[in-house]
Amino acid sequence: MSDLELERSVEAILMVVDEPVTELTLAQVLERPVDEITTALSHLQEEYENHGFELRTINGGWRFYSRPEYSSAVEKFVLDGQQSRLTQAALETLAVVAYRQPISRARVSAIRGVNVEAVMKTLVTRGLVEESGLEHETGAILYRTTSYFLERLGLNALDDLPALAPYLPDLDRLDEVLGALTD
Amino acid sequence: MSDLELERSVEAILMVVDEPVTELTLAQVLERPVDEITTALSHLQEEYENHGFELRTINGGWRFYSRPEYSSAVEKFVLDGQQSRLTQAALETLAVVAYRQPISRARVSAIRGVNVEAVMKTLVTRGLVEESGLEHETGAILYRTTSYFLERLGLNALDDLPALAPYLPDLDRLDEVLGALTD
Amino acid sequence: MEQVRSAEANVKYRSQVETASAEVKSEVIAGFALHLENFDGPFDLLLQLISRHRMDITEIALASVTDEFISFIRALEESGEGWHLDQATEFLVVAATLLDLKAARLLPSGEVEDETDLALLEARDILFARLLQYRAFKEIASTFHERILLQDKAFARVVALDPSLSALLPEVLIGVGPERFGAIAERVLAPKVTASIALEHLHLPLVSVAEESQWVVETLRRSRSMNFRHLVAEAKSTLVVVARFLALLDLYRQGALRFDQVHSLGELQISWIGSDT
Repeated sequence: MSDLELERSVEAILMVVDEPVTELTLAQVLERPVDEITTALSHLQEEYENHGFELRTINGGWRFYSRPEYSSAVEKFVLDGQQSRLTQAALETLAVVAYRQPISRARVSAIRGVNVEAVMKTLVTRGLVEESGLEHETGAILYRTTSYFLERLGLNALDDLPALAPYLPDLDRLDEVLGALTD
Repeated sequence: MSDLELERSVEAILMVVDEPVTELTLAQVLERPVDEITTALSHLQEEYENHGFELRTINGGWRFYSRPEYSSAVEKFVLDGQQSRLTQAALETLAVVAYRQPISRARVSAIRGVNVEAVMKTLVTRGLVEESGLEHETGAILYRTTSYFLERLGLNALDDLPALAPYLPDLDRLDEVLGALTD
Repeated sequence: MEQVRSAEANVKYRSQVETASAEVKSEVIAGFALHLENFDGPFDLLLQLISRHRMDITEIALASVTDEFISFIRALEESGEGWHLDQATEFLVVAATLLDLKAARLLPSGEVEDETDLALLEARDILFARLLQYRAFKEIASTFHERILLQDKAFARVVALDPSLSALLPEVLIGVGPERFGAIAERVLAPKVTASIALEHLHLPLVSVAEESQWVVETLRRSRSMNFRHLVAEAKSTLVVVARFLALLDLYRQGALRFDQVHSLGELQISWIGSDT
């Protein structure tokens, strides 16, 4: 792997990770010495000087951020309200969490038939859903709705959610059966 | 705001979004005409050609992606979302639906020469195909592709589907003839 | 087609072919084994056969392809895997058309009447047109596969909004009331794949034409002659009546019966003229 390829691989990883990544981790994954990773990162930092984003190190980990110079555009975008209404995908995911909580992301994906990673993050960011411990068998993070969710839907308690059609309780047992098969 | 500043602002916004952003939203937030946004985005796309990341527009929305060339490095971080493969039968059925939508199951069967009931169910379960009303004459359920289908194929719109082999357009009439024979 | 792809079918089929035709064994088996694992429907099979003979799809010299297609479906039938009716129909339609085409080529052209010629041309054109259409979609399907593979290699940036920014977010709008929210949950949680076992036939006992035929033969051998009304007098369901009628038609075709009906829609008299054993 050339130095250029190393830099491109580092960029590719940092662009899609949510948590800051340490130089040591990058070195292990890319099978290169730490000092080469350090050189690559500082070279990339320079390269981004004329861009709207930058690489920053926080608590020893690296991550992409918007450049402070363009914060007014970013804030305007966040304030704009374009994002205030939930998308259909977000609504459907929220509905599954509300009626099946606590539930893991994998289980929600299985029910909706699509990957819900991005949507679940949105729901957490919007304060409608929160983490609620780990699933005993798998160690997967469980999610539940928040009191803010109840507030936004105009309900006092989860019990006030409209009852689902009578055939659905059986599906709880189906879920158990399916769960027993796949766990 | 200069063109360069516009591009930097677009970059800064795209770095924080958790969902794809349309050109219209960017135009509203940055108070610039849509065609200037379009120009800025395609200029950025070029600029990233030698980087480990890229800008993609899928189903009308823009966001950052890691470049496929560096997937082996990224995969070590992103283990989630491994998709199971579609069978040849599922791919062929999906292709017929994509190019002939909305289309009934019987019509897809006629084109593929086999019963597609089970395969169509798989495609619906996987969120790639959905029901789209009933055929007027026969009352048969019609099917169409979903926006998730566009996402999975990395397409901006159905119009971006590659052209079918050049000799096929005449077969639209064949469909009618066959339809008349079998109805 | 899953059952066709099964390894047992493959093995079973191999052993039958080996005993059946030793001289063409090696080549034929290799070909068929390949298809048993790969093909998906009659068009797929036909395309594979044509490409194996390196023929253009519009070429009419299909004699050898026809033979192979026919022997293939015969072998499949003998493999004990059985046929689903809809699959068998599709294969038979293609096989029949191919046989027609082959027959037409074997006859001296002068002896073929114009009308038959025309019908054959039509059958051929429709078959080739359908085959062309299928091939186009098959090709496109492979580009779908490549696109999905490529797309799977590009990962989207999916990051949570920085806490300093998420504090700026306006109040979220769920956009629906509790009732509508419940309806969405109901729709999403409802099972999408319903069991595809048809239950209609369970309301009716199964009627076997073969069994009814046996009963009809025994009854007629005993009484020699009988009218249809009496033959079905104690039948418990319409299905039994239909089965006995079908049995009669088959026995008539075999020359075991004579029908006498004086008036149209009148009493149908059946006389046994077949063997007594």
